[in-house]
Amino acid sequence: MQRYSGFGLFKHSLSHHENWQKMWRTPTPKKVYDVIIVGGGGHGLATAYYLAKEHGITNVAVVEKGWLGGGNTARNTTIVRSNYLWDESAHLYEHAMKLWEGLSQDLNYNVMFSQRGVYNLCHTLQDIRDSERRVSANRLNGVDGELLDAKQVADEIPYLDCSKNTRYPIIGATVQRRGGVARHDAVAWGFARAADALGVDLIQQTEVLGFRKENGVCIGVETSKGFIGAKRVGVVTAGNSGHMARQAGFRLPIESHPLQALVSEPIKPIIDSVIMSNAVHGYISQSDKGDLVIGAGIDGYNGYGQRGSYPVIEHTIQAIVEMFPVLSRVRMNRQWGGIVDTTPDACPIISKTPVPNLFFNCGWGTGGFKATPGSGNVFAASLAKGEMHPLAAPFSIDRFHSGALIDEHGAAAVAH
Amino acid sequence: MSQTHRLPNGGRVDRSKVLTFTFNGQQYKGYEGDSLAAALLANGVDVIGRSFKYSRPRGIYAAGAEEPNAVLQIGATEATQIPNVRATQQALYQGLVATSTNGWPNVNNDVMGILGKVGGKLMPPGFYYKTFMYPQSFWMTYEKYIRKAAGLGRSPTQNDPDTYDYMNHHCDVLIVGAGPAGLAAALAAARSGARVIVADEQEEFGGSLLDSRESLDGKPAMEWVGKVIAELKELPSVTLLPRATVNGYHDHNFLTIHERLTDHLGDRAPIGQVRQRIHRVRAKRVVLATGACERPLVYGNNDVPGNMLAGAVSTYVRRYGVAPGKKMVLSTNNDHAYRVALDWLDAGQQVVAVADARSNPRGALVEAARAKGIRILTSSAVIETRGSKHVTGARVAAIDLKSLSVASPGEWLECDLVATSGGYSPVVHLASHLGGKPTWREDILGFVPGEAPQKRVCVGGINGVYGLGDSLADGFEGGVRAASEAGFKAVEGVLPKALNQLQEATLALFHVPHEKGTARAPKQFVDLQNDVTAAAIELATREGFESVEHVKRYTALGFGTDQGKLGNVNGLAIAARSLNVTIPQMGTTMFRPNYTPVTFGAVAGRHCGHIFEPVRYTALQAWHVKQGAEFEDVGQWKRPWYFPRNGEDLHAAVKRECQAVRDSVGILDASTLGKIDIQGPDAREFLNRIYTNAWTKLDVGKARYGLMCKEDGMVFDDGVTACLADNHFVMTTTTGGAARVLQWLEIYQQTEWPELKVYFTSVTDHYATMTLSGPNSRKLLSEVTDIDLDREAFPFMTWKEGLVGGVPARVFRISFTGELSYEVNIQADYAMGVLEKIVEAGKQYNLTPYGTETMHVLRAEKGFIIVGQDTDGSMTPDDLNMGWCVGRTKPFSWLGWRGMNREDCVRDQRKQLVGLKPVDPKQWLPEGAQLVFDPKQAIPMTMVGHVTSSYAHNSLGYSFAMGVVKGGLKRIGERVFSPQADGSVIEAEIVSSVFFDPKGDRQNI
Amino acid sequence: MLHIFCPHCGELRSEEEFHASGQAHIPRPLDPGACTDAEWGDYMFFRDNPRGLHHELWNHVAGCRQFFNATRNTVTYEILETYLIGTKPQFTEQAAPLITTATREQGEKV
Amino acid sequence: MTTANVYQQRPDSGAKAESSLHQANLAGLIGKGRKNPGVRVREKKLLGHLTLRGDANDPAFAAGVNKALGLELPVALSLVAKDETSLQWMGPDEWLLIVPGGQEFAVEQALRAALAGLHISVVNVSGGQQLLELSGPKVREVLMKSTSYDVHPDNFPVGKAVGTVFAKSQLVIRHTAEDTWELLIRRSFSDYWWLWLQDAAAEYGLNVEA
Repeated sequence: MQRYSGFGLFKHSLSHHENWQKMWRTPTPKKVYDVIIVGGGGHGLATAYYLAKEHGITNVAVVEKGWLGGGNTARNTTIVRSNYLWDESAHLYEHAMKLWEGLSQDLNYNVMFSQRGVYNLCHTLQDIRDSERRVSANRLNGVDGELLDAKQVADEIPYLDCSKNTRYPIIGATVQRRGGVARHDAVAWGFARAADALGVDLIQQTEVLGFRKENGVCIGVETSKGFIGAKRVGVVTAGNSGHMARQAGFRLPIESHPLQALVSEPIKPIIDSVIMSNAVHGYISQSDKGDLVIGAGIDGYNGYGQRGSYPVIEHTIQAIVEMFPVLSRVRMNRQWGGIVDTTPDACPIISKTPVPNLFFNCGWGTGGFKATPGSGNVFAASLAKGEMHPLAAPFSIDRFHSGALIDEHGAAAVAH
Repeated sequence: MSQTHRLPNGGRVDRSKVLTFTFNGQQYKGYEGDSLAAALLANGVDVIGRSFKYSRPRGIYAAGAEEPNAVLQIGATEATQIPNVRATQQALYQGLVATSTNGWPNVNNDVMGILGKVGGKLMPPGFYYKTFMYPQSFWMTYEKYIRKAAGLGRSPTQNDPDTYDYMNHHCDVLIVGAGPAGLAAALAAARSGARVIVADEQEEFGGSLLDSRESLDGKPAMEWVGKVIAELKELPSVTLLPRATVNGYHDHNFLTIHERLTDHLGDRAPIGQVRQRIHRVRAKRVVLATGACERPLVYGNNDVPGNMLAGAVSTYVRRYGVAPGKKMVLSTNNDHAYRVALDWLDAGQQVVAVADARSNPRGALVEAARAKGIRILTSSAVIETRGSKHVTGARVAAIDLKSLSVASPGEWLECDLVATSGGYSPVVHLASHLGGKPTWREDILGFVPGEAPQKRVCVGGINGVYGLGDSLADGFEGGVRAASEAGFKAVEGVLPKALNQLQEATLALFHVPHEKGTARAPKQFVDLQNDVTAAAIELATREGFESVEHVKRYTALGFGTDQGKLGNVNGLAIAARSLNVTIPQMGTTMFRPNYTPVTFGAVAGRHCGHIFEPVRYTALQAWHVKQGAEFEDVGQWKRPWYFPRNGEDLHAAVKRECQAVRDSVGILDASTLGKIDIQGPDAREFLNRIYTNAWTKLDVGKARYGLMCKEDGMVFDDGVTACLADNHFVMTTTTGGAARVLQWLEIYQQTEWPELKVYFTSVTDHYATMTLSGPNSRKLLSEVTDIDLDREAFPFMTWKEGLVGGVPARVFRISFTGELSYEVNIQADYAMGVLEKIVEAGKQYNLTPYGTETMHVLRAEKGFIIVGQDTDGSMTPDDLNMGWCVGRTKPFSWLGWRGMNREDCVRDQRKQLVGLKPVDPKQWLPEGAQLVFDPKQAIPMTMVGHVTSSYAHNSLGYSFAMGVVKGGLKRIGERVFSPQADGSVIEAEIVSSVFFDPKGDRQNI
Repeated sequence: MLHIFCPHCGELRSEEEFHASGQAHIPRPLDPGACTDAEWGDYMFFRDNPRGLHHELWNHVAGCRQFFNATRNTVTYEILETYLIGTKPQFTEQAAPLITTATREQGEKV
Repeated sequence: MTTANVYQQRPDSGAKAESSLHQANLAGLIGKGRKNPGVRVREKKLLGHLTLRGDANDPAFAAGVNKALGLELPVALSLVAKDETSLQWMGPDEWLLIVPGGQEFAVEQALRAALAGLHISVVNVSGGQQLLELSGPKVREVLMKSTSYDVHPDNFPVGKAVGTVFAKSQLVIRHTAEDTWELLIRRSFSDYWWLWLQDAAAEYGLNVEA
């Protein structure tokens, strides 16, 4: 692998950048691999990378129907945090957070992980209770977190309307200072380049159409370019997981919904951190390019169209203007949608399936990006050993039968 | 000198109305009817900004929505700042203040420009991915400077003084674009009687006819436009929206239009007027007449001010009477661009030469130019230009198309304007918002709309129909089709005649070669706003980015505020060539709303500030305010939280309120609780299925508490339901759960058990509910009611009807505080009068209003739960120690029964609700705090539960809490610990959750 | 924003008036007690989630407050039909080839 | 066996009564505002409102309603009226009956008598809602700002009544005369709607009428 550095950049500038190498090869698929990863998004590429790097399994293919990092990796609002309530989630996301913290150096690719802090605003007394509960759990789990009062919030977040006469006055916030944002495309490309360098075949423009089974055991995938054999197959296809499960002959507790996001035109820095509010339903950060990156809510219906309905955009912008009235005259540039695979407990499924040797990693819903390295890391370990990594084990499909849900939804339940 | 570049006559500006404006601190003059860009050009302003990455000087390049450079900061005051306004789309008004968005100390002498020159080479696409990585901790520092340098304009730092709103429309035909095709379509559709909306982004209707040389029926084309507008204005079913950009084409023919009502009038909207409005349109049929957008050729130093789109030059000359130069060189690959040469001559300026990449052009406009003696260099193109802050020359050379190389050294021509035209791209954005992939047409070298399920018709330029006569006909036919598909009978119409001129095909040239090769040639910009060069695109493909989305993302091509309107096709062509594939094989990226940027405030509409979301009040709100209540948000309701007196804080007030209730009597507004009237012969059976406990034996006149679970066995609401008659019940729900519970009942009745005869009607708003609670509540109530309150006559958990304060009331004897309590329900219209009478009578009992906080404390002292505070969607009734409320022998498998018997729900060591008593009675356990058995263990600790409710100030005299603890019910008497953020540890004893009056004597006093 | 034909009101209405309530035709097991945990989990949580035709439950919350079913394509978002609770869809995945012509015949109704 | 508990809920006389907009003091605004306003508002308060449920397909039900009220059951999205009484379709098995204030108890009894033996429900909801009448040349514009329902007379003729979204909540709109419309507003939301209407109608002028 050609190493990247400031000096390298200078050297290449002397030859007018005519000698840069390809970031990854365009290989022809082999007949059989040790492991096939279906889905070349961030999670799939990370899985391939860690299989090769940490488990020495390099006879690996990532099969992607479109282009690398072209699904939710390319469409999310890039927030990274690990301040989850339940132990199982907190440990998984914190595992990811630790990997994020050295990822650019590990991959020799600047993923621009920027620990600007993630704030969750509290507007009601129940918000405060829930926040204390979460921050307290985070602290005892070794995850950083603070609960701020209204004055601290006003001091730390300029232009946030902290006055008492708003519809839902802000009465506090939690902050995870190690949280932040990263450059989404770079994450996919960084993992892809590093995986390729370790020998992983990245096979783009190849759709997986089904799974071949022998005696009920998965032995490979049928693709638009023919059959490819594999000892183990890991499916990491986010919004399309339900569809892939159907191809494999079972169902998942997953529904795919549109999730929308939008950006403003680029403006000079005004929002320095990530600010989220569940009560007014909006969250915002500002990219290094200057765009305000704004996340909208999930649409209520199932949808694979990578677009949602306009009222969701309206509500989100209303929320942003309510939080930051000074942004009213700033303009929205572009909106888009992703397909999020939601589970009943808002936690992922990292699991064996009814088909031996076929593993699924899905159900990340609206929160997958932040887990990318951690998800890939534990899934790689599970695929390598054929047994689920301890951090992944609680996220088995079985929990929807036994009742052992990890209810990140319920933890935010509001009723009085 | 003022307006140095204004032509002595011509244009659609009103020269009698002189407007003064300011750019970068200097005052200039323009005319009414000018765009800001036109006025700047009229004053000879060259450099209007600095480029994003290399800080190169940039000038006005285009005349419309595609402008990449002239992106300015507008606003005369801090509160009215608008970032990133395209000068080409901003009408000039008196007093307009504009500044450049980049450049220090100013745009003409920018320090960053030097850095750009030196460092530019170090900034190939993606350079930031390849560097700034070491040492790890430095990224945030690097990033700080990157962020400062990025961004265009700035946000205001004061609140917007303007208002915005929406308007919803439903029409038969929405016509997008009021150029020739759109207007013809509008005529056809409107004459049929259909409801028609015509929206156009420009200041006035006419589209390409606003600066056209062409005539219709022998008269200037704009005369026809005037007649059409006049006719349309007369029709009541037609809505005309100029200054209104259709920005998004959403599912099921829902489109959004961004109308700018006052942006042409001044810095802010005149008092009482709305600045901008979003029209939300549902159209039976949509006619897309969005036209085509000229694209430039890509050549060396094509960004130096004085390089302009050919069509834009015509616009400035003909529409605004402005000549952005004197000596022009035109570089083209098509016929249509020759009109700029003719316009330029007509304006009395000099055409130095036309470089035509075609070998033998013979179209009508070409011949007209030839006839005027214009020098035409065939098989040639402008290879590069020179000039630092303005073009001083262009090198024209012969090019070999097959090898895409330079065939001759060419010659440097002196000029101050290089007009460029690389053909036309149909404006397919809206047509593609729903994912319909545009199709490449080799004959017109452009993408046209692909197949899509939407009910729409595309007419004119968007279809690649460019001739004026053809475009009118196409538009009219499209209008007829749209109207008839929407159910209207079209009326015949005669269209004006346009001259049919011979027009030859455009040549497939996008990227003009340079003898040094792309990587070493002077920068050839593809996307001017994002400083994306041809070399960058080639580099991206060299590095393995083969998908168009990859190329775009790696180079930032098309990611600007212009969304790549000029550069996308050129970028595709360069990438395709570099990868040795065709343009259609390369494909296009997705088009997403918005077509042009939309003000956040406009999208938010009126839903801001005090009407951001509904606020719900009870009938007694005015009284609460008079009593000085502090309010708590509960769902959409504002509920009195506590009633401070004489400057009390929350704790003092709550302590006093608690004591008043325990000692005498208090009054609570309980109107917000959900109330559902249930009638029907199967009402009882329905309750049996929906509640966890049994309802078969509840007699008329009695009430019972019930828990509701979802199918998973987890508690999701609770409340008291009373039997009013054999087939008649009234259910109460939590405040926040009211709507949810009604939905819950409906979905099961309508979809699961339609055979059960039962109806549900919300009566939450109908009744106001006042709760009198405390040992003196009976005495007090007896003074204002005719109901027999004797404890035998009116026992606990029953209800009675009678007069309270002279008003018919239904009174429930139920208690949430543990004290003797009466809930008085009154038709809400009369509640205030009744309250006043109770308050008057209550004076002698120190009747004390109390809020939600005191209510929470008092119920917690009794161990009563609050769903949503003591539960979180993962608690079964048994977890709450409420197994007494579970009908284990009910015949029907009620909602929740199966779920709560799943493997994980019946295991040992589930978290169970218990009381917690801090060992130090003064210590308060924060609500939400996590609990451990061993506070000395290392992190990560094993957490065993958390505090759900906790009250230091109460009627007990010591701090207490409720919480959930693993296996807690078997651990009564044991200790738990709560490690705090400051390192301290609070120790608490696990106790019964009933702290007060465990036998329940007081409610029966 | 979707445009949905409410079979009770007899009109097309904007999506804002409705609430999507998930997959339709999931009957509650008649004897939940006889279900295994797995069967009960399937009933509660496991869904078809198809990429294509989806039969789903909607509630006209702002209008007549009635639930009804719709057959909708989850990729194109086209609604092929809406129909009353207790009735069967006309369009199913098996009958998918008929979709385009049938939709057109239904005209402006859906 | 009693099927339902029905009682006179309205006091005889003399009791203080407050409509849901009492707090907004509409009475104090009467006669103020600009000449020829685009929108005029009038409260139709303290009327009797009853929600009636039953089986529309059962001829006995329709006959009983007719017997009690002298009105035919209205079909979907319409209302029928006689004198001060109106009956509006709310859903396939639901109607809203509005009668002069004070008559609701007697009317409910009459309905129950006429429908005895049928599975029905009658609920007094008078305290929870009221009508707000809007009239004037700009009412339609204000409605267009507030609801995504098509209020053009082609689609929304006089006599039609629909439940729909309104601002960020839901209500029923009734078209009663060419330039006259009624909003059925819920008590707890009325403050919000009043603020909304004032804001949305500001550019046209909004006057309060007695």
